[in-house]
Amino acid sequence: MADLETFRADTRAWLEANCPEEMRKPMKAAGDVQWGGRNREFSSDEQRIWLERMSEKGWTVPTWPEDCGGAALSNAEAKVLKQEMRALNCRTPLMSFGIMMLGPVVLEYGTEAQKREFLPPIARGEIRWCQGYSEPGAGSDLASLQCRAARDGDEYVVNGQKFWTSEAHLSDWIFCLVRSNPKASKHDGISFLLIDMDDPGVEATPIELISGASMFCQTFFDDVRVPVSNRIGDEDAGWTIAKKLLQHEREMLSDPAGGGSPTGARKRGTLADDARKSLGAAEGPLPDADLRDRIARVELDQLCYNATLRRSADGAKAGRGVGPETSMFKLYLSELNKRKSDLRVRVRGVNGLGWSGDSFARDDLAATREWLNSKAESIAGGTSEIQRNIIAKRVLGLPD
Amino acid sequence: MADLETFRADTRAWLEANCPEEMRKPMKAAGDVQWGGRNREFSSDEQRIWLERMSEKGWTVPTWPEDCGGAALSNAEAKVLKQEMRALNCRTPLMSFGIMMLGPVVLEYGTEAQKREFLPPIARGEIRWCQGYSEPGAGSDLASLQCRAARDGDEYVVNGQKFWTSEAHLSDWIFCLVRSNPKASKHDGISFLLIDMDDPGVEATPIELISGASMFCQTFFDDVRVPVSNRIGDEDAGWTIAKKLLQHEREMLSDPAGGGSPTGARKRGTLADDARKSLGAAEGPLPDADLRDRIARVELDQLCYNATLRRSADGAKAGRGVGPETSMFKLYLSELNKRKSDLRVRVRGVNGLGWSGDSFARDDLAATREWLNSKAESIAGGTSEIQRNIIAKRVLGLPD
Amino acid sequence: MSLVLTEEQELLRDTARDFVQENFPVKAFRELRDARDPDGFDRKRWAELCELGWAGIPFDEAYGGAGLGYAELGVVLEELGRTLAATPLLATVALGGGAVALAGNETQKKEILSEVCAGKRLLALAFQETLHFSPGVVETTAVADAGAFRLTGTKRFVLDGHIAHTLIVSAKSEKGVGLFLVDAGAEGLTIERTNNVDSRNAATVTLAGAPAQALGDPARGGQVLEVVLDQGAIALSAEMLGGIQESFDRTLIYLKERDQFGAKIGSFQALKHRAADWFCEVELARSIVLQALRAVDTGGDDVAKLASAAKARSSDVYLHSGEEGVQLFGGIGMTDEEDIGLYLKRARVAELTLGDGGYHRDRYATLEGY
Amino acid sequence: MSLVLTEEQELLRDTARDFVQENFPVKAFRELRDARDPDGFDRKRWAELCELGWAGIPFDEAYGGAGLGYAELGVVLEELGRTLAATPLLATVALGGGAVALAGNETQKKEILSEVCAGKRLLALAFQETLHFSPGVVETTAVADAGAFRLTGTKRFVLDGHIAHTLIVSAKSEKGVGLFLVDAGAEGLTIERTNNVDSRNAATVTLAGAPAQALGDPARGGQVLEVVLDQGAIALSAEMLGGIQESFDRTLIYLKERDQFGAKIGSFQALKHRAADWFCEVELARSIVLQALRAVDTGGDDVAKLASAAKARSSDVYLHSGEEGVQLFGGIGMTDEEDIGLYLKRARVAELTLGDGGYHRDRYATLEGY
Repeated sequence: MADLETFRADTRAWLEANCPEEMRKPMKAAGDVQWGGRNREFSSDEQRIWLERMSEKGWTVPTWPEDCGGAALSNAEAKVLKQEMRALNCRTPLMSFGIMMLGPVVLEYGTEAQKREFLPPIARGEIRWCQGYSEPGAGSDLASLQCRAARDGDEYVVNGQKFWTSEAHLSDWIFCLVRSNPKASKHDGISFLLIDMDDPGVEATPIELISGASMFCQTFFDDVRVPVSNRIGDEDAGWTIAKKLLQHEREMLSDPAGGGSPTGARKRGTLADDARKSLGAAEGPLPDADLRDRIARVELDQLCYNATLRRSADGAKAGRGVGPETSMFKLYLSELNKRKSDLRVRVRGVNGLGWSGDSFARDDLAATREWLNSKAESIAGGTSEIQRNIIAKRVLGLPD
Repeated sequence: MADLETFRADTRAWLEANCPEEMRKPMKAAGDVQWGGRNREFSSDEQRIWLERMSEKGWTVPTWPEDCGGAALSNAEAKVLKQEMRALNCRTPLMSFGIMMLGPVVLEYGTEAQKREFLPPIARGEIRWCQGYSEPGAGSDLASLQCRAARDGDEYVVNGQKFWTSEAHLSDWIFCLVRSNPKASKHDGISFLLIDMDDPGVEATPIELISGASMFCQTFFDDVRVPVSNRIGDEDAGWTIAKKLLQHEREMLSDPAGGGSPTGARKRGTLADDARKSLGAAEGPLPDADLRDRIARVELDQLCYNATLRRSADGAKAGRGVGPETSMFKLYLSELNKRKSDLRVRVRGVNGLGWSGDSFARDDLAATREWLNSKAESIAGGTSEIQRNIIAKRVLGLPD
Repeated sequence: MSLVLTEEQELLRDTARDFVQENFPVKAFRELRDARDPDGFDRKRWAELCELGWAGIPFDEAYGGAGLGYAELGVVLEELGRTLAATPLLATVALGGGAVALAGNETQKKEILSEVCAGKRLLALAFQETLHFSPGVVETTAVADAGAFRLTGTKRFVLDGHIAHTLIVSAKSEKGVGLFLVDAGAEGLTIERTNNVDSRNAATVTLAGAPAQALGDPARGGQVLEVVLDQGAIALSAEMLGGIQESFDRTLIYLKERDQFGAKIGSFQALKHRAADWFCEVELARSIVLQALRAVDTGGDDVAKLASAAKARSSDVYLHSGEEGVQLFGGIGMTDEEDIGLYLKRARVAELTLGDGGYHRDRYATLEGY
Repeated sequence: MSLVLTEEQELLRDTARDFVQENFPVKAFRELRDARDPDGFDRKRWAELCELGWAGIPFDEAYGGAGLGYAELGVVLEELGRTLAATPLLATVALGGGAVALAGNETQKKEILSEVCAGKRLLALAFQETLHFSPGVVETTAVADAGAFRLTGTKRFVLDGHIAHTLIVSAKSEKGVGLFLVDAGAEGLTIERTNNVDSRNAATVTLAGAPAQALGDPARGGQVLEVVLDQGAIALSAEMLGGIQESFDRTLIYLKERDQFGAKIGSFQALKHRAADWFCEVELARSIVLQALRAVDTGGDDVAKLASAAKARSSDVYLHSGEEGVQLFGGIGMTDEEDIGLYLKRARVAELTLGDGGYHRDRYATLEGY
């Protein structure tokens, strides 16, 4: 414990000395989040300096081994680092799928050579990764994926397409689930490959969403040659890795503090404030009883959800596992966030109906877009239907 | 049409001459409904006379053939009779499962001898029938019934038990689905038998319900010998009859004017009136916004349901069939009636919580009991889950 | 009046369906949207629609109308709703035309309705001032000025406001709330189109002493407005019914086509049960909308209640249909390329137009006296 | 405070579960009910329960209490709720005892709480006057009379009213709303037991100039009452949580056992999905109840909000659990012989006791200032 306190003091001192003033202010625009990559741009010098200093220290991925770009911190130390960064309002220097998703997989399943090849560039923000799991015909039933990787000596020849590859058009590499053995049963013929998107035959086309945003792509592979050394884990054993990743993704999506839920994370006026404003109502009970009840329901649901999260965290502290209850969090939060986003539109009256143009305030337009985006919460990362299946089977033990 | 008008005039004249004054007043107690049977009792002389006159005329079962106790009226004439009875507020002289359920089956599937044996006593109210379909292990999956009828020469030997035999303890005969061939597939080994409940080995025990009522029995058969001539339809072909009966029952249960839905039929103060009274509220919007919204929802649902019934009737008039949409009516109405019964309790506040005793008004106690009884609406006659299955398959054509 | 279509109405429906599928497919709506068309509707196709006489369906033959009723207008609107067709029919015929027919004097009716029936004049009803539907609030003023009036105030969410030739504006004069005709080119009038999420036309209208004529009796506008808004809500519900039915039908097809886990997803019982419940809702919506349309024609005193019943129902069921549709289409449903999301967007705007479910349940309770 | 049980609390839960399953099984509750027991509870078993110290859980050791808190009281109430045990714990300890602990002067606390802890005195809180929970309405009057008071008025739905030795009655005196002690044998006091659908004890209490002592300061009763009712709602929610969990668990077992169509009905996906959603609701109810119980102990200023959150949740989820339970048990669930219906009945009464979901959502909104 004494060591930890020393570490805390040192950390704070270092952060105070090294985190630029600008990097301690709240982010203002989407560009203030640094995702790294070959073509990365910095919104300011301070952003660049901050990333350089942190990655040099190994603190973009503090728990990773030093030869992988990390600082080999213990979990306790990493937590202290997080706390101290929060205390000083330091921005996260680097966000990425490489850190959140691929890194843990390479650390668990990769060879030493793969770790040293792929992890340091992630830690330094030099390579930006995206994920390639779903396909047009393989959504909820992910294991039915068809993207083919035919073995040809020391290489795989990849043909097929991936759907929902997030920000693929901005990414450098993609980690993919591919079918390496079409004869095996559907779960047993999948491998996990890393593919450079600059390779000939890879093409990413943005998908326009109902909200107008295009953060996802459809990515096509046409005779793309991938060295066998870019496979993580054994051939045909990719499904194990996939399950791990999906579980991990569910956890991310069910944590309102995490990156998964923009709805939960973004801070704005409360629903009641917005309703009062748009109703032009004075103090006292809101004059629209239906709206008032909807707000109370959503707020009470959120309160109960937060209590459940806290109870789960307290349970973990007390040494009780979390396990497949993650599906409960994912299910409940995504349905709740949808209702919340709906309500955020509803409280604005006709100002919540805007799509574009100066006649609407920025906040109003954002609410509309977010409402549409929120519909994906119960689809991405395993639909609500899949979560209910998982709860019924794994938590409640109901028979097949 | 001229004939029909003559018939109408004659009918009215006859009803005016023959329907006792007393039988044109609204019923006051449950005993005012005459169910017939060997041990029938009449609540008044008028009730007896009315039944005698109507059955002599063949008008307890107006469309049945004359040698079956009916008057061989056409459907149009029967409708006129109904209208004229309603116009004079004449009570229904006889209600029974014999008329509503068994009669149509015997008319369609019975031999001439069976028709002449079983139907006239039904028409005269001399024999009261109950139904024996479900069993403790065969509810939604009715075809899995186990009550065994083993052929022994000209007789069947029946062993087993039936559940939900309505008013079996007050009935004389029971019509039963029994398993006549245990080796056939489950739908192909069922026969439809008529059994005299006075026969040795038949015993009916009332089942107490959560509402405290006991209108259903558990009926046991212990080596009961039933002549083969009491079988309606072919041996092992009873499932066809069962399906017909179930469809018929669903229709009855989905018609609020029919006997199926006590909730819909009984007339009382409106929900809003009851709420206003129990809230002690003056005119204007009810001060309990939640209650007010619940009432409006239920009333609007009822309005939409009624419109749908009307549309269906108009469709039938225009020559368009009804078919499996019956399941929609059954499903929606039973769920709606449950909500309505719930609300009827809710509007009373703590006066809706009574079970017995003088501290509660009769209406209040009735509301509580009815609330509990209403829970059966989505179970009896095919659960809501079964109705949804039927709609999905037969109406929407969704695959198995 | 029967709640099923008569033979004539069936014929109208078949004609309408063919015409709409041919001339106003969803594809056409997408093209308008993607081209950021300044009109927001297709003038050529609108003219063809008017040639079929649709703009005159509920109006007297004396004004060039068809002398039919809302039952028939509903048939046409439902078909237009199925393909999300963006036409001025609701604003010009049900709202604007309805107001003129109910409030206008003979001269006004003759002049305006004849041109509406002929497809030569577009109308817009500018009544809403608050962000939430609250038609009783009228702050816009009408000051008498040499036999005419001058109007000052701001109206929001005026459907088809920027394409109308004539605006019908509610305003308060000394005599109470009245309806007033304002020419689209009038001085002191500013019309700003708003780009809504359903890509239909609406506008914010600002009046700064704009010259106006009273539409009929300037003291009776409040009463007329209530009736017009009820008729409008019923007409809109008919359009919404088309969208409800179409989004249900499309999702049902998808459930029968989409394979996952080696089976059609429509074979999964949990989805079957949801589809069954949804089906019930669609059928109930259809029944109440048909009843409400007929009530307008028979002029019963239950129009207001039925208007609230129909609009509350169609608002809730349409939104549910959009949401279930997107959810059951899964990831595909989130893409702009798939049409189902367009129904969700239209459902949202249609819900808030002329009062949402909460508003109409509250109003129904009030009308019922509780 | 952690939202999971401490080791001591787990020990208490295990002991409580054993004791309750042994002494207060559902069967015992049925026997009381079927015998139309005039007390409506089992005095012998209540005495045994008190010997375990449960009646003194939240009270100071100075009065013979255990000096524990609501977290512990909740543990015990949850176990009692699982078997529908009819005990005076809620009325005597949480409501009556809570009022004495908060409002009483030292003498009163010493006298009453000591007897409560020892299981020698039963209390009832007589506050409700309206049919719908509306604790602000106090029409009962308290007139000063020679150092004491005389009370006149009618109180409804007084939990355990007919078995209480001492009633704590809210009434309006010159000084405002106060709480008053009335002896069960007092002149002018009529107590009529009501037979409720859940077969628990409640009574209508009529006071016609009944003699009474002020409980503490007769001017502070209104404030104290609000706090007591919040604590009571939280305690009741804990009991309801037991019923929620038990009805869920029992239904889950039934889903795994019942065969229809050649399969366990729990294998049908539509029922699986409903069970999954229901499970979420149970877990959320548990979380908020645990948080609310702990808030009473830490004395935070969020007790009122959490009380409303917990009671609204448990009211809705318990009723849902009773309804889903009966529906999924099917015909069997409709019979009195099967226990699941008893949970439905208890859910109904518990829902309306101390305010239902609608009341507490409204109150939460008010507390949040909207």
